[in-house]
Amino acid sequence: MDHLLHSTQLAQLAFPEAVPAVTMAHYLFVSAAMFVMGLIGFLTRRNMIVMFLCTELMFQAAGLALIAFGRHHLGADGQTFVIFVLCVAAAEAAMALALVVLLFRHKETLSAQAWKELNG
Amino acid sequence: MINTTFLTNTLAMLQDGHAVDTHAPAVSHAVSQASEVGTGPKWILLIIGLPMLTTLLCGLYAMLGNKTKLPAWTTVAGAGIAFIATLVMYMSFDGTPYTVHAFDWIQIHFGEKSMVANFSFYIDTLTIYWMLFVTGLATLIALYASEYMSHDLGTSYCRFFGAFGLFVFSMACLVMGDNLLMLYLGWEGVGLCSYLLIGYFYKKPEAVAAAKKAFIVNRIGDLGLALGVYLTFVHFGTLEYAVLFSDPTLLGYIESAKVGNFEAIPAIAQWIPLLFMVGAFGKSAQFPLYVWLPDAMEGPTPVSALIHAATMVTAGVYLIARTYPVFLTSEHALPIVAWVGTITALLSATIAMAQFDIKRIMAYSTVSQLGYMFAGLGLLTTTGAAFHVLTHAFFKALLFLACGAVMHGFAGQLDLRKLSGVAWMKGWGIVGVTMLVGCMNLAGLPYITSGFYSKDMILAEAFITPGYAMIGWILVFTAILTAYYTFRVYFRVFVGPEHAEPGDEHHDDDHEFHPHPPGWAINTVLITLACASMLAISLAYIDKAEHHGWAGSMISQSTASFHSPYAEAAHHAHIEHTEMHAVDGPVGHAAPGTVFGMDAHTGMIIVSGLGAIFGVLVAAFFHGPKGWQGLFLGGRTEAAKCRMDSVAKRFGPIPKMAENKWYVDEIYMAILVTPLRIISHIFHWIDKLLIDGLVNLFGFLPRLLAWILKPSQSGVLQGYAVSMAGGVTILLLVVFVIILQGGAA
Amino acid sequence: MDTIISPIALYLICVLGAIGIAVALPRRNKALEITGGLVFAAAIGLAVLVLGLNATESGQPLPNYFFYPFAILALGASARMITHPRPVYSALYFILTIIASCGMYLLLSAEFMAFALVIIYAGAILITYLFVIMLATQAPSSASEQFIDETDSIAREPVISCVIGFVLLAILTTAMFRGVSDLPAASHPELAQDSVLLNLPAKVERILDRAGQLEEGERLLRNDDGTAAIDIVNRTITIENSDLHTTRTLGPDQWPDKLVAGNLDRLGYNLMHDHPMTIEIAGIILLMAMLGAVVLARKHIELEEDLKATQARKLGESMSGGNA
Amino acid sequence: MSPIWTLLLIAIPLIGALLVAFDSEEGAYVSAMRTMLFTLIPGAFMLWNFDFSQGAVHQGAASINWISDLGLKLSIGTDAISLLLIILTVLLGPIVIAASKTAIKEDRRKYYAWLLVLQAAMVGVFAARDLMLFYICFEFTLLPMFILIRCYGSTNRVAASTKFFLYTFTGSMMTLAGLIYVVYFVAQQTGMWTLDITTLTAIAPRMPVEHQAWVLFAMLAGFAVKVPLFPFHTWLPLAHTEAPTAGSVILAGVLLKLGTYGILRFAIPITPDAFIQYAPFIGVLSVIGIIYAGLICWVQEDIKKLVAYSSVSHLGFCVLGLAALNVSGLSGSVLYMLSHGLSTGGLFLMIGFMYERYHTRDMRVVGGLASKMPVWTFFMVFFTMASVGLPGLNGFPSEVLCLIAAFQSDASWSAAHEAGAWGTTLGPWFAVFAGTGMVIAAMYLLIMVGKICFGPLREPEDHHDHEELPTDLSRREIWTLIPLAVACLVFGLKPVYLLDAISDPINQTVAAATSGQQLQHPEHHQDHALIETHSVNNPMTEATP
Repeated sequence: MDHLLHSTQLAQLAFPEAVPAVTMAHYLFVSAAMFVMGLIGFLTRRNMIVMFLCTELMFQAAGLALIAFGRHHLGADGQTFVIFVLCVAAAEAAMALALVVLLFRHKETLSAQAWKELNG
Repeated sequence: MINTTFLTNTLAMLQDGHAVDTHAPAVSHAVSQASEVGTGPKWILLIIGLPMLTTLLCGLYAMLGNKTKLPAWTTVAGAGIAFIATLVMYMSFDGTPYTVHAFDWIQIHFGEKSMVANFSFYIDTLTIYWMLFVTGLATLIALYASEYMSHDLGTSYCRFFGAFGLFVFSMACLVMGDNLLMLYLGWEGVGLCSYLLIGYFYKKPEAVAAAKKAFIVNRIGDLGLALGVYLTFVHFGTLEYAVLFSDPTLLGYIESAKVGNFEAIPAIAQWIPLLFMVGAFGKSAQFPLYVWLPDAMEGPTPVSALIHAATMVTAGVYLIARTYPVFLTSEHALPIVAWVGTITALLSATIAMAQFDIKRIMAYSTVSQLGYMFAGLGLLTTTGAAFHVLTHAFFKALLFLACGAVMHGFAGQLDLRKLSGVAWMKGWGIVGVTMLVGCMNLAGLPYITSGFYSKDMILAEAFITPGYAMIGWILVFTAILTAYYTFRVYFRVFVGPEHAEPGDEHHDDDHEFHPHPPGWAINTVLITLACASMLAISLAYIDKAEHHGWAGSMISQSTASFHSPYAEAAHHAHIEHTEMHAVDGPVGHAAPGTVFGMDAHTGMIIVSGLGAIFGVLVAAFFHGPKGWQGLFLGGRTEAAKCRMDSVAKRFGPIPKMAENKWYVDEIYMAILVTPLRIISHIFHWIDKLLIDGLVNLFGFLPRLLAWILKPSQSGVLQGYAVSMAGGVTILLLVVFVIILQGGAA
Repeated sequence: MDTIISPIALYLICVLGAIGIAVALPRRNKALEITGGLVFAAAIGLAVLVLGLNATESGQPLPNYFFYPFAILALGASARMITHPRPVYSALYFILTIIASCGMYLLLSAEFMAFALVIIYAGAILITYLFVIMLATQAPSSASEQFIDETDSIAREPVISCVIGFVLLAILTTAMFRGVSDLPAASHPELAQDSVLLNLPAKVERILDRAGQLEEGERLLRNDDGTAAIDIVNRTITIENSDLHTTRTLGPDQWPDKLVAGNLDRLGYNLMHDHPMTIEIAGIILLMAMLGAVVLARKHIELEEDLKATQARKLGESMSGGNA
Repeated sequence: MSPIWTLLLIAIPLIGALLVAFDSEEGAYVSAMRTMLFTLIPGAFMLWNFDFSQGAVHQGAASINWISDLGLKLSIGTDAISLLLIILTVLLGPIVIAASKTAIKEDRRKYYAWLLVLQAAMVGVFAARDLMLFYICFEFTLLPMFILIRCYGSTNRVAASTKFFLYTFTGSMMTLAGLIYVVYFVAQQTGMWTLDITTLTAIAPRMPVEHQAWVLFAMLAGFAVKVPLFPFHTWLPLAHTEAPTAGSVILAGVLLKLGTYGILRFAIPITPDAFIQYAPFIGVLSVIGIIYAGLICWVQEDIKKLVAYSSVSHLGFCVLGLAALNVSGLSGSVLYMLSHGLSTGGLFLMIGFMYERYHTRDMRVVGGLASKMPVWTFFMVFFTMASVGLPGLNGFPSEVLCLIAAFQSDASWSAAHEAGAWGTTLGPWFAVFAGTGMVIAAMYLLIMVGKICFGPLREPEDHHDHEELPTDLSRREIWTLIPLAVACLVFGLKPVYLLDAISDPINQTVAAATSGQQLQHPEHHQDHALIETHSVNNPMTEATP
């Protein structure tokens, strides 16, 4: 319990010391796993909305890695970049969902399979 | 010059153990003439130009839609003037040949050498000799045709006479050209005209087929001639007679040929005459290539008379006579010529015996007589051959034209079983008489016919020249057959009970058929020719002592002149020639040249004369009508039946086979044409499937590759995503492995 | 890397995870999904276990214990998100993932980002997603309650994708764990933490004021370049009296406790001072995205000619009215 | 001779093409015809101003620098051979236009425009003195022809045009590779990049023989396909059969000659030693082609295909003459290039006129036209005879020369044993076997005439006389044919004009090609090549204004 407090204090108060690289590696492992998860989802799911969700998941993974690195270097750049990632994610979500709506109007289905005009 | 060659020849003769003759031998002739070839007057070109002019005029008439006989008269006039010009040329000829240059044709120069073939003409006695009867007969036959062809005036009429004039032009080029390419030009030209004229009735499929056959078979021969010409140029470096016959190389060859030393002559030079020979066989319808001539009878009769009896078919004889020096250089050429001629004569005579179409009979007799001429050439007597060409030209033209008159009068009827006693019908007397004259000449009745003399020369030569007696006997036998089938025609068609069935050209069936007898033009021509073939006898007696007659005297002044040593020997043995005997010596030419112990000529006169009479009598017995018309032997009372029918049965299938020409056409079809056609089909399929298939295969490979790779472009977003992710993964894997290696190292 | 995780374990984890996900992805017979889930859970468990054990016995400083539940939650939720056949549930599981990662942000003392994430993602974006999902999927009628159309119910090429994915994971993690140990540590952390104060003189002055360190007419001395005249290392602050033109220096003992550069200060300063242009670009991107979304998603309504004409006239009148 | 005429010959058709393209659909024919007739004027001037006494000199030479660093120039100039070929092209121009007046009914503008462009390209090929220009024009002849076949051909035109384009294009790609290697080699030798053909042909023979062999094969890959030589001929019957009449005429008349022209201009001078080494091989191919294609003609039922195969067979003679590599052979070959276009072009015109009336080319369906179309039959027989090689017509002299060349080419057959000037590449057997081609040609062509012209009249059942065409040839069609017929006669009766005209360049080519044989040492060879360069260059510089 005190660990939690300690950590919150860490968050609030000045930084006692940099998080060692090995510790950060744990976070990186998680972010890599999340990223791969998103990738697999993107590759396997047919529903366009889910595919976009998966891209968001990959954004998240990237964000986590950024934060972790920033924490390691005691810089704020990591978080700054997460902000931009958020912007891009938001923009992408807006466009993507608009597209989904458009496409759905055309084919009455969300399956990405339905769009294969490039079929050779 | 003359002396040196004379000496060399004397030596050659002595070595060979032959008599040296007083007048210079052939070679020296060649030399002397070639060395001093002058240029002649330009008006000679009239002989060439006029026929061409008539052709152009006929074309003009055709364009103007002329419907009169104008083309005929134009052609007659053109040929006639050409004939007169030829006569003038003959009169004004002073023994030394000359050339007349029209214009340059083909000339190319490589280095210091050059190949020259000009449009120019070489005039010597041989040329004049040939041109005389070519132009003369052309005139007469044009006159004849003016009436004969009158049933289709208009475009076709113009077409006929246009081709006619073109033929005379080409024949003149053939005979008068001063180089081998000009000869080839004429050679092909007459081939073309024969093609056009045989196919004159182009609506008849058989006429078209015959024309095609004639041209193609001739082309086979022409290939031989062409190769011979090229080879001549390649070997001797010239195409012009004047240069060729005075070419030292050629003279050297002839020298060594005289002494029988053929090893000294390169094989290539010996090939040339063999190739020429093939050409001659094609054009003159000799054995392997004779098949086109009988079919050529599909053409109008004047054409058959002029082209396929009198003039064009003798082109082969002319070729060999013209290039006789070249022929002398070959060991085998002349013997082959002799034997081929003999075989042809016999073969076609047997076929002629069994035919019923009188024009075809005449055609085969033409082939047979040409065989005689070739045998004569092969037997080293150009004189005999040339003389036979002349006489044959007259009487065979006569025979054809008479047959043509019958055909014309009886609506194309030619079957001797359906005609009888034509000579006794009203208005047909002249035809009957002239036909009789022609038949006698062809049969060679002794002393009263020119055909007899010319044939006799050749026959005698066969016995004079050692080793050729066999040929002699075959030819004698053939002469008997000739007499038989000739008079078979006469006895069947022209005498006996009057009977006539119209031919297939008779269409109006409403009223019964009236034969219309020939008009003045045809009769005039027939009479003229009959007289000519009779008068030709006298030619045999003009300076007989020196050269066996006028023909001989003409030939002897030309390059064709070759006095076979045997002939000389026999000749001088015959007329007692004292200073000859001095040189003559014991070395015998008494051994050759005797028939039943008599001198060859006398023997032949007797033998062939008797043979001819015997043949006539046989014909009379089997085909002649009762009474004196059948010489009191024949018993034929109606047109279709005769004694021969029963006799023929005895022979089993042989008459049938002979009637079917011994199936030669069928054999050719089976062993040549059909396989070739099959090969062509095979090639066609190879081309379609194999070669084009390979090409298409190469074209198909990329398509195949694309087809294999196509599914990868599924068009599904995730498909591309998968490949992209996989690519990235593999890339990372590779990079990572490389890093690992680097770390290890 | 062995200090972090043993390669064998790592690759075992990857294989297990691959199998698990591949099996658990939506397919015809639902029975397998459970097993797949179990296998994947085993993979996560193994991963956490190995990571933790390795860390403890190698005496390395552990991350906060709370890291592990958050990690498990995040991974599990994301796995469920990609394996759940119904999009709505996927979206919800994604929210769960986000919240879990927010926890990790907190542990990484990025509290602002953590809450921003919750607000923007879970609040805004995911709600949009849910809207679109409801908009785009036909409402399931009572008859086909359990019906899921095969677009969602069957994954495409699960095996190859999982292989690719986890091979990628193996490579990435291996590379990270090899390289991470020799990453440069942050230099002068204490310098880093408060150096931003130099650039925030107003904030320093205010804190001094609140702490009552300033008397009348006194203010924080500024250097020539406008930075606050404070010495981070020796923790001294120079103050000048603007009336008397005298200066005095506060020692470390008088350093106010509140005078620290918080995370938010540093983030804001960094954002505004180091990446102004990027912010502009981000703004433009968002604007464009909005326009694009509007253009793409609007329905085309066919108007008759006269209707168009009336529309145009109205528009013109209104504009002229506006001008007048 | 000033280069302006040549430039005009290239420019006028191009301008005309623009005018036609923007002309009205009806006026297209007239303006195209007008343009072609205009081109006759500079053509006549070229012929008039050409100094035949030095026919080997490239007269009217001019060149524009393009990329001087790479030695890229656009330079033109004509010697006797190219002049004659240009004249042939210019002569055929109006004829093909006139031939397609009634044949082409829709989309006339495109048709005539491309025809004019093709004309310009062909003149450009013959006039080019620079590799770049030559190759550009050489390739550019493909496109218009492709479009003519593709858009105006008969039923199977798509396949035909595709095959034509791809086949010839693939070949000429290899040619390009070979030529580029030559340029590279020359650049290595001289240290400067040049594409001037004269220089290239002067320096390139220094290549070692095995390199020459590769270059030769590369060049043959393009040229032999164009000719076409035996195994590479399958595109030709298809293209000929499907092409419109004008296309066939141009194809037979000029485009096929690009191949032989290329061999004469590039293969022989650039790689003489290899050519001499492989000439027997080429000769064998051509002889096979002569006989093989001839026999195939025999069994064709499609008359146009028959004539197409016959031109494969005929071009065999042309290549045989080249392979003989002696004066008579090359002369005969050049003569063949000129004459084959006339006779075969004439035949294609005849077939086209018949096709316009009967809409079939199957000799089983239509035949015996002599009774219905006498004038047509006359010309048909005339051109057939010209194609058979009847003496007095154009086919004969060239055929004779090619065969004599094949004979000569084995010097041991002459009594006087001439030196290698007669060439030693072929032998009598080539001539003998090629000679059988004469017989076969007579066979199939006469059978063709016999079927199509003579015999009882055969017509398609649904045939009704053409509304805008008379039963027999119309006046326009006759006037289309008369120039060809006259040319056939002139070539047949006075080939000496042509032979004299081309004797200089051909003697030089032969001398340059065979010189390598007499000289043993390569360095002598090089010196010799240099001497050749000067001897060729100097008069050219004089001739250049």
